[in-house]
Amino acid sequence: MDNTDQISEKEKKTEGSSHKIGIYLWIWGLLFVLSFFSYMVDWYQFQGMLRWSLILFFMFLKAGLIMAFFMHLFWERYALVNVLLWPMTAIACFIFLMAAEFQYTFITRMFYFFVGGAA
Amino acid sequence: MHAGIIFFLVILGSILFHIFTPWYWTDIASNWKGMDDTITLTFWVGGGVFIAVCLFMIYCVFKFSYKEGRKVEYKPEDKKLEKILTVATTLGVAALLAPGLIIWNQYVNVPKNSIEIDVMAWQWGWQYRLPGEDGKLGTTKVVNINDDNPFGINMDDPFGRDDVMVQSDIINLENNRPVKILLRSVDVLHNWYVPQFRAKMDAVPGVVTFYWFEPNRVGEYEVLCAEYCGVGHYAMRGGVEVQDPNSYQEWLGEQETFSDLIAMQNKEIETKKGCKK
Amino acid sequence: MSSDPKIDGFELKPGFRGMASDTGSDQTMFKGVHWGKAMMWIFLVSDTFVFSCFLIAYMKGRGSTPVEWPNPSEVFALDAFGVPVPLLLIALMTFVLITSSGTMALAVKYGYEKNRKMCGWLILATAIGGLTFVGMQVYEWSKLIHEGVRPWGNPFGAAQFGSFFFMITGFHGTHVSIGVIFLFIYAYKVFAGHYENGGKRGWFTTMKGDYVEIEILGLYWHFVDLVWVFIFAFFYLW
Amino acid sequence: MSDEYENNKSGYQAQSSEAITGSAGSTSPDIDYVRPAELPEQDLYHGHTFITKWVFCQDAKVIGVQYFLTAVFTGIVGLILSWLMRLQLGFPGLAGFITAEHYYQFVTMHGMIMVVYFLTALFLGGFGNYLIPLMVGARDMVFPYVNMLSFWMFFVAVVILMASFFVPGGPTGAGWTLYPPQTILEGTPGSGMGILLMLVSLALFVIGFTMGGLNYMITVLQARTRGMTLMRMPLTVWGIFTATVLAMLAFPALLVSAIMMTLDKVIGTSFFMPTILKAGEVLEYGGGSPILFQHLFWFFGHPEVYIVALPAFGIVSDLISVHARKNIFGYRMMVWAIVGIGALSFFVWAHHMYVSGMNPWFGFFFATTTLIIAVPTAMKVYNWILTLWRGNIRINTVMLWCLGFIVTFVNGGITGIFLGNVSVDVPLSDTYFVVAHFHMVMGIAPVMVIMGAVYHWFPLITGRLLNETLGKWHFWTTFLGAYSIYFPMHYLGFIGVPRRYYEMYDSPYMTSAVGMNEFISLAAFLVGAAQFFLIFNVIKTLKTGKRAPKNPWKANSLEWHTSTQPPEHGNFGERLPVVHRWPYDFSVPGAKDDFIPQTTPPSEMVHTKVEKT
Repeated sequence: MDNTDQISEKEKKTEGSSHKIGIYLWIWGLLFVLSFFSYMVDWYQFQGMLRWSLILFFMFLKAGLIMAFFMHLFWERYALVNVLLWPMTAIACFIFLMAAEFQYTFITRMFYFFVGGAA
Repeated sequence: MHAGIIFFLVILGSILFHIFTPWYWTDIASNWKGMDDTITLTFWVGGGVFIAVCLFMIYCVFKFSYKEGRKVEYKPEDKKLEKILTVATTLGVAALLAPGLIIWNQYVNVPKNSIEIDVMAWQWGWQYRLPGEDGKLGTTKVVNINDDNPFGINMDDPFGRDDVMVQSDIINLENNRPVKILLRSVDVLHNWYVPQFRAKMDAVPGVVTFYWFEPNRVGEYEVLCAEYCGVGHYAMRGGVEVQDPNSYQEWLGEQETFSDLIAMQNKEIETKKGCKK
Repeated sequence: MSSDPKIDGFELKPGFRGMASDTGSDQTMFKGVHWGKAMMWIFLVSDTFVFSCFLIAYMKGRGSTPVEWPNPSEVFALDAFGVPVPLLLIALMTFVLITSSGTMALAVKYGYEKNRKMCGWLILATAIGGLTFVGMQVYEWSKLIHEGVRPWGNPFGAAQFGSFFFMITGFHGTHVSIGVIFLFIYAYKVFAGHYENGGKRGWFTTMKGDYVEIEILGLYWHFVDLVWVFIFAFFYLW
Repeated sequence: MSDEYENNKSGYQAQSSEAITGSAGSTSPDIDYVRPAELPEQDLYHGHTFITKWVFCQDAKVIGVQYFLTAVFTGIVGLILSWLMRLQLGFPGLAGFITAEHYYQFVTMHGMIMVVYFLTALFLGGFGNYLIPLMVGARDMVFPYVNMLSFWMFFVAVVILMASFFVPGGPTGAGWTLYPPQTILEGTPGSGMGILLMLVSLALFVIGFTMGGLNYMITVLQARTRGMTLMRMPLTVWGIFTATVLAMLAFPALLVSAIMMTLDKVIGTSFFMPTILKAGEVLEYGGGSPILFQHLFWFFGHPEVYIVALPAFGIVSDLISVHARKNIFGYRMMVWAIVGIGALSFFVWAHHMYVSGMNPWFGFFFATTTLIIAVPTAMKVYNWILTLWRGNIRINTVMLWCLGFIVTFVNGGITGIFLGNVSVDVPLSDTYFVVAHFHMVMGIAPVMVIMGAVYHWFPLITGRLLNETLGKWHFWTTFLGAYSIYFPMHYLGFIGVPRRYYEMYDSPYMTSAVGMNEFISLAAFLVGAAQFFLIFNVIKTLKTGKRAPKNPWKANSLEWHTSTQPPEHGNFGERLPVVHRWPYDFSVPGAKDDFIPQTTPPSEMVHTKVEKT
């Protein structure tokens, strides 16, 4: 039983020292700012590649901040991080191929179902 | 001991079955001999591996069956052997993959001089449409389909008017002329498949799919539906008649075009009106 | 947990060398990670696949329809003082959800510091944030339904717009609602002191309660926020 | 604290000082040192009443048996359906009650039951639950309560599935792949209640399985005993573990497609439904994509194949090694092959869709990835037969099933190379070649392993040895029967006979294939009937069978070294075992016996030439 208390005491200390409240507030603020920026993408009606790259950039930045700090992945050991991130390659492959697939379907439909759709 | 013998007989039986089987593929009637050749190649390589592995296993069963106090090899790993086996297998697989990819490349690249055929499928039947003198098929929509427009051709499409319509489940093809089959379904998945041509592709509602082949043997063939399409799936048959160019042209001349159909319908309407008067 | 735990007889190496030695060691692969926390992480990966499949299906559906896709910027606009502001409600929802995510992160921190009061109040704040989000989503749905958007069709364009919208936000909303229920439960548990003095055995488990459960709950809640980031980008901004 | 819990002093997070100075602590010589336990002992809930002990039980072993029996029950239903199908195919018209509707319902239910509710549940739920905690040296699964819920969720899923046989319209008859638009269109058998129940049942199965899968994964990753590194785990655990990872990542796609299809069916969305003309009327659907469903389905479906295959690979490796009295050859390679196959299985799904009308350029990508998988798979086969080489092979029933597995698996694997190679697939897909291929490789081969595993672990579970003579009869009738069903069936595919034909009608294919169809049907009846050997054997053994000595096969892995046999709740009695070596130290030169249990410390084996630990 003594052990229990000791360990949690130790934990408490380390928790306190490495996670100052400041870091959470910082990330919190950053998330608001980034959300505001991605909202601005729509507000100013950017179009085309610029819009896409801005959307994706802000999205990944926000997602990364949430995962890294709010979900503590930044402080986790690599064994866990490694296991969690590898499966995402399967999703990346799925996304990539489905992007090719929807374009193919779209072109086929335009070509065969709409007069002059091939152009 | 008897176990090894039975396993051996199974392998022997498989080989004999393969040699003496009366059931083998139908005589090919299209340009896709490459597919048959790749199958044959895979058969030799794969069959060889199968026989080798099984014979090795049977040998082990004979040679190393349980004897009290037999000296057993203790060798958890053999890096060299494993490496050799990996490399050999990789090479073998690559050798099988290469022809497969080459033929697939031919399969998805349709020759320029091929004639397009619109194959329309429904539960449970087929009908066909050929391009008219302009050499192009008109665009279609499912919602346009009705008795007056059995193929659902878009009325404002200039290419659609001269399309040749074959409202029958039998289509004639010209010998030695590549055809691009454009598959279209109005309800569920179907698949226009003639075993002798080897090629097949699903007909998917909502899109148009394609494949091509070049018939090279005059004759009549049965079309099977090869994608499950409901309770009538097994009975969904059609026919292909491959003809020499002269008879094909003759047949083609007998078919009616979309404008023929429209004209006929207009006449019908007029006669009906006339009757009423 | 933040800092590396102490493991008897095992040297915790940093970085990738640590990854190799942790993976190659006996007993546990994730050193010092609570079973429940590891479970939540794996579950979240699985859930990521669920949402990815939804979003990939959405991409395929939207990309391949020949009918014009409604412009989300206009469909989701809201009149503020007589002026239509694009995506106003969505911006507010994002704001609320991120706020609740921040309070949750602080709740986890105070939980580990065994600050029962702060932890409990912050969880409660998170729950209320979640509830607000769900409420706003209900408003958004009813507004759209009022405008004639249905899962099988809508007046603005492609029928799939409504289908994917209701399905994806509905599925996300379900996650939020489940989260809110658990947030209330855990707020009660924290206030009731289930994690103090060695912990009380919970239901569903024979394990004793510990503040690590707040972190597990936090992981789930942040995940819900994370999904919203992706939905916001792909559904509302695309 | 309730008295139902073990009197355990420490909380979860604490480092129990008792565990630190465990069995092999300070007193043994240095070479036996195994570092102390990181975690305290797990608290277990011990049931006292019949209900908590045998029905809502939290013991993974009981849950495993519950899973096993439920899965076997569905398997028998699947078997009966296959008999009915073969009756129609071999002797059309003989059984007048089998209409085309019925036939397609049988096909659908047979496929779904066998793949999901029989094989997946049996390998992961059954063997996984029973063996994982025992083999990694844990007291139980890490979340016993969730584990129990997992089984009951599965049970409800099975009940709902079976209920669909009795609703108006019967079960769905859309083929086990449930391809839309077919599946939910009027006119397809069971397009009303049948398909809804199927989708609900699948969703419940996924939810239930997720609960179980989390347990299996965390138990393997976080609850191994002292000294049990990942590279000392039996391959059985590796196979089941990797399959579980696949399931956790693949089932979401099934769940999503089931949800979307339910919405299409119930409220009329058009995710998978394009404009459809049915009986002269345009339905109120439009713009959807049937191919999207196929992608989602096979993104689940291909890993699903390996969910069934990988546990079989793992288990058969262990059985071969134990009964050949020789270490598994190339353990490291075997592990990496399992992991590699598992990882690659997420990048090959569309090889089921070469002729589906998807983007034709995908063919190149998927053919390449598919044939890459052939390499690790081939390595596994080599390693199995190299394990036999210079071994000391007991030709008993268990080994016979393993040999049968090798023959059928290699046969089915080779035909897989035909079908994976894109342009070879074109003439063969949707024909009986495919049917023969997947039955051989993921029907017969895994079932061979299941049977072998039953004969192998039966003494552990019940304490009695199954009868060998009956076992051999069972094996030979099953193996020879099954082989003569599926080997000739490939040749029907070469002719071009399409699958899912209720009868051949008046086609030229009818005449050439009729004799073979009759033969195949007769063989199928025989194989099904042969399973009575097993049922009879089990009943006879439970009543009068020979009592098994402790560790009857002289195996090394931990499940045979429990305090009692069959193991009780908590598995290992007072002390958890401490592991010092891999589980394949058979016939080590210099050792007294031809096996060294995993718990034997190095100090007792100083004179032997142990190469790998």
